[in-house]
Amino acid sequence: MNMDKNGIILKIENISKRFEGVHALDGVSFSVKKGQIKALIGPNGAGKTTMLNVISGLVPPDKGNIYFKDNDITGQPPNIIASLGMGRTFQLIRLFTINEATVMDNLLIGASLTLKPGILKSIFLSGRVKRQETKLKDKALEILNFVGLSGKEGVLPSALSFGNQRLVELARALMMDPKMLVLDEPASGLNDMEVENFKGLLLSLKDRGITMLIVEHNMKLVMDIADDIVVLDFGKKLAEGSPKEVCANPEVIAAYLGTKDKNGDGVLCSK
Amino acid sequence: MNIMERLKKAWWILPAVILGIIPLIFKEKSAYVSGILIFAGIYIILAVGLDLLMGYAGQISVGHASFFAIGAYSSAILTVKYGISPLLAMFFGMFLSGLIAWIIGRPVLALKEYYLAMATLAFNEIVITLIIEIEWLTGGASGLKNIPSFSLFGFTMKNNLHYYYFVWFVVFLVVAMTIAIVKSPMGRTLIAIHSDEVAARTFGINSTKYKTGIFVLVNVFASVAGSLYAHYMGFIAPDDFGVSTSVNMLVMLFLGGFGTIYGPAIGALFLKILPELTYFFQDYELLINGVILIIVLVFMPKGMYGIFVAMKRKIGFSRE
Amino acid sequence: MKKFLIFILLLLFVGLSATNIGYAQKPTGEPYVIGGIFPLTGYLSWLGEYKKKGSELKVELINEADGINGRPLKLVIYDDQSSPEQAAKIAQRLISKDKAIAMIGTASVPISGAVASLANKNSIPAIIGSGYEVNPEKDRFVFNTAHKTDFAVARPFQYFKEKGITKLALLMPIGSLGELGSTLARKYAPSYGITIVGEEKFDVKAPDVTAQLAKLKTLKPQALFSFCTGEPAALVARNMAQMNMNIPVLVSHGNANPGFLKLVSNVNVPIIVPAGRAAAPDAIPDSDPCKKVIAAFNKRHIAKFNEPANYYSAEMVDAIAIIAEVLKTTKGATGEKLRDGIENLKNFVGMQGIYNFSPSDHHGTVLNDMMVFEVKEGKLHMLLK
Amino acid sequence: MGEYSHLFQFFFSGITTGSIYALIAVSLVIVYRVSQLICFSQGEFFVFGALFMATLISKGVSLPLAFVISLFGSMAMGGFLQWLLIRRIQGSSIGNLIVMTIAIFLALRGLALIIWGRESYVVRPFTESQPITFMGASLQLQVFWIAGITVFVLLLIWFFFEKTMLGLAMRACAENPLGASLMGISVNRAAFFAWAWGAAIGAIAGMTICPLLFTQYTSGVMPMVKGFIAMSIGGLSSIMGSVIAGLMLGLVESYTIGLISSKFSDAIVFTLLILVLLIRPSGLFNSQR
Repeated sequence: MNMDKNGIILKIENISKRFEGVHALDGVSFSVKKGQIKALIGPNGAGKTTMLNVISGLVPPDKGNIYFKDNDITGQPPNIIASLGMGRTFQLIRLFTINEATVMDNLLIGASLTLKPGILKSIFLSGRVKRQETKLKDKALEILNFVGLSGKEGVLPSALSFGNQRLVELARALMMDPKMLVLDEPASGLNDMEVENFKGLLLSLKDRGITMLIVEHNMKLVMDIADDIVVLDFGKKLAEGSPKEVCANPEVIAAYLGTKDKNGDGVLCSK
Repeated sequence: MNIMERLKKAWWILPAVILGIIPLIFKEKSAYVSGILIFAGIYIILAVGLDLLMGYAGQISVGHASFFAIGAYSSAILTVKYGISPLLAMFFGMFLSGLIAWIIGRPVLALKEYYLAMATLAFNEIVITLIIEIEWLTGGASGLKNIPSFSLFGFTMKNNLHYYYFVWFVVFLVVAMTIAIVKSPMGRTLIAIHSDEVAARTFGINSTKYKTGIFVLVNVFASVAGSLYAHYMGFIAPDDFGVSTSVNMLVMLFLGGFGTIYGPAIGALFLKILPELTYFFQDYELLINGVILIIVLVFMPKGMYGIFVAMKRKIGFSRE
Repeated sequence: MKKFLIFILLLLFVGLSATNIGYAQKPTGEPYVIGGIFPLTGYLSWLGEYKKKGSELKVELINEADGINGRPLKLVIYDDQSSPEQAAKIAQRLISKDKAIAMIGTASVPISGAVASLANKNSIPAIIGSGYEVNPEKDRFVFNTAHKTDFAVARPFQYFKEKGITKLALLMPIGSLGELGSTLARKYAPSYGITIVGEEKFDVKAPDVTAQLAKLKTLKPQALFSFCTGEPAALVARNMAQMNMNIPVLVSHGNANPGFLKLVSNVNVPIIVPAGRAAAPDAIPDSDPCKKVIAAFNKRHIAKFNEPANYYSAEMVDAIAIIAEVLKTTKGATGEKLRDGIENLKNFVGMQGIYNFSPSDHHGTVLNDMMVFEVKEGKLHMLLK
Repeated sequence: MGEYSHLFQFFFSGITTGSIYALIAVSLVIVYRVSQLICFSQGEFFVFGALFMATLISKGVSLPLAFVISLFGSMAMGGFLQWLLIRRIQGSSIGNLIVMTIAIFLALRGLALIIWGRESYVVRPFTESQPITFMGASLQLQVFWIAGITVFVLLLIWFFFEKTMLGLAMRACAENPLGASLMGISVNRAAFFAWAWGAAIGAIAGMTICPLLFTQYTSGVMPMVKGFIAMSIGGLSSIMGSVIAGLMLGLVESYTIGLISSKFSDAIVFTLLILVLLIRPSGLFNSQR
């Protein structure tokens, strides 16, 4: 294996996954290059979220292999995969809310890999832990500032708007200094302005060298930012290529839309 | 660091002073009062540990008394049958409890919610059955008697006052350790696991390891409580370590305030003092205790500690 | 919230003002306080009630008769909830808060163990009534008015020997009583020519014991020994009847009370119950000195509670009578003096027998104070004289 | 042949206890299905049903009438408790719900102590006759009543959940509370009926089983704990599963006692439960997931 040399950070090989007899994924292969934004699209039930769950280790695949940064991560638990530098967000927001955990608490939990919490450590080395934490708090403030949530660190997540909760999720994932971000429908439920804002954030993250794999239904967003697109349908890979290539693929249009609009042009590529 | 912060850090001074002078206030009745407070202290250790496990890590246990029993019986058996010193026996109990917790923790904590509740309940029953059946070692259902008083470096605790100060010293130690954990990144990690274990794992949190670790720690606490209990009582029997004791601890947790550490301590104190006040109701005692608990649960969802916090806020000591 | 606080305050107020219930007072002077530790709730609660009633009445009678040298007795009763821990707390409370000079009560071995531990530590005599075997060397301050559990096994075995029963099966409840029964059966079987053919255990809360009985039935025993009290004993007998096991079943000495007789009223299996005289006063001869004591007490007991005293209440009545007797002659009721007084008490006629205490015997009664009865048509019939 | 009669007796013994466990497990499952709550006070409905019926009979009321009165009384009690208490804390954490039902348990037990005192009550079997003997093993007739009533209750539940509007609504609530409330089905109303039903079935269990037992105010704990085990093995929400698990549990217990050891039978049963939970965390008979 020599992914690094080819500039490939994530390689998916022939992944299959069945749920109670239904093929959620059926022999899917693709790879993600370092620094690019790759989008994973497809109709509902195409297996996109399952793909992300397999990649981040929440669901073990039945067949196939996954390599991340030259490591075989097939079937590894999510915490190991995360420790290699993969962060993710969820389609349905999953912030930590128990015991009045604040936005800052959520961000600091995101930094668990740096903090390496431990029972004995927290009892006997409380001073050192405190100093480390102070540093991370500064970093958290910086990140909150970056996503546009400065001043919200002491707020309970439930008190934030839906759009802002999405931003907290992103900020929390950034706390782990990810090499790669896996984002599951980050723009769903956001209004147009928030989508624009989010787009800006993602592009500036790309500038910072963070690779991204995005599942998204908002095609305008996908077409604007994706370098590369993979199309899934019924668990199979239908097409792969640049936004333009994918747009032009009649199979994709047929499968993805079922119907075409009046001009014979898919809504997929309205621009 | 300003004065307010310094004061907040010294949370323990006021209760320590109060507890320190209680025996002086009650004078001739001090043996009685300290006797109750010794039991209360022992249960605070148990309740605070259970809160760390349930209120923070989110792992339900309806069998917390099982490790209380293991600690008590380790101490009792080693001192009575093998003549080992109480302190060593206590350490052995801690080690044994930790080991058992570590072995069963991994598989059992993979269970969720009610299934976990049932498994812990079953474990409690198994421990009790074993204690009853391994009669040659444990004294069976009749119990073990003549357990020697606790002694530390040659000093034997002869009366209630000695025990009182010693038990409460341990209580403060346990509470301080628990607070240190809760306030540290470890506490947040537990909250994350409680809140959403799957999400927590995607941030590199090895939830199995942390759950098992906390399970081991709180059961070591429970074991210490058991040792203190055995040496103070001088006599132990399986009757006091059954599921009903575990259920009592749950009640302390929710009465005092779930997930607040101080709350369960208040709950334990309250529940150990309440019977002293409702004795007079005789047959009505059970009903009254049940009704009080219902009222607290319905009207004070955050427990007794919730009232305390609300009152503090009203006077102006806002949090943070 | 406010309402709740008011409720709590009210509760405390009522609680604190309603002080001790359960003693009558006529003589003046500083009362002697005796602490009563009874299981009024929990799984032993049915026992506790008998003990409470009997001891309350006894104190009432003593105070009616001008107390002890003009000073009244005062009985302070608390509920141990059938739990050793609670019993220990109560004992502590009685000793340090209520300043009790002696304690009575308890109904199980573990609870007695907890109370004994505190009695010894504080040098306050405790006269208990349970299967707890008192070892006077270690339990310096503990006495037991219940007959030695040994008697409850040895005496019926004597009857078995007379009847030529040599093959005995054990069906023991899980718990302290069952353990004792099993140990004692093995201890006494050889001396009465009895072979134990098999042993099974059962949970006292189980709804059915036919599985255990079926297993024992295959061993063809001539009698069954199930050392349990109340509901489980009745269940064993009922299941035996169901399975046509028509051999005598020996149950514990705790069963000689109207409650149990009612439970087994329609069970056709010979049930053998060892018990003290108080359980069946009609069955004992008039020449017995205890009969008068029992009859006198029962008269009042029936008048007050509509039922005669029984084996359990008798233990506590005797305990109070013993304390009262010793107090009459003891100047300054310290724990040590009381203990010595009890240890020197000889030929004291109680309801349970004639007590002869000594520094090496804290039970005071003898084997022949235990009677053996058979349950027939809801009544007890004496088998051994 | 007589040599092997004890093997049949183990079977009958297992069926007797198993049918008891099954009936109680069903009453627990009913409450769980609708309000996602394991009711720690279920044993008290058992006690109230049995003792209330025993009292009525001793006052000269005929058995069937006493049964019906006691049944409706318990139903009302269950509904009332839901309306008064459970409704107010619906949606809080599992621990909170458990402790609330424990509080109800304490209060009800205290109430039972005040009403019925400490003595045990005996109720005569529904049909008075000699036990049935088969191959030298005997079975009490009451077991047929228990089995029959269990089947009847199961049919009733099936009819209720499958054929009536209210039942379908309750099922909808159980499967998707949020969706159900969006569809205009009141989760509260469904929970109210679930509690009424649960209490009624708990009481039926108590009334049917009490002729085999000696019932007093503390008698509720054993059946409840065994009911928990049966329902956990059955998968918490499966009614048929809990019935089968209950019977299995009874048989395992009696054969353990008969063939292995009566000393450790409880430990063995509880270990079995833990193993089942570990190997199939959602129960043996749960088809979902």
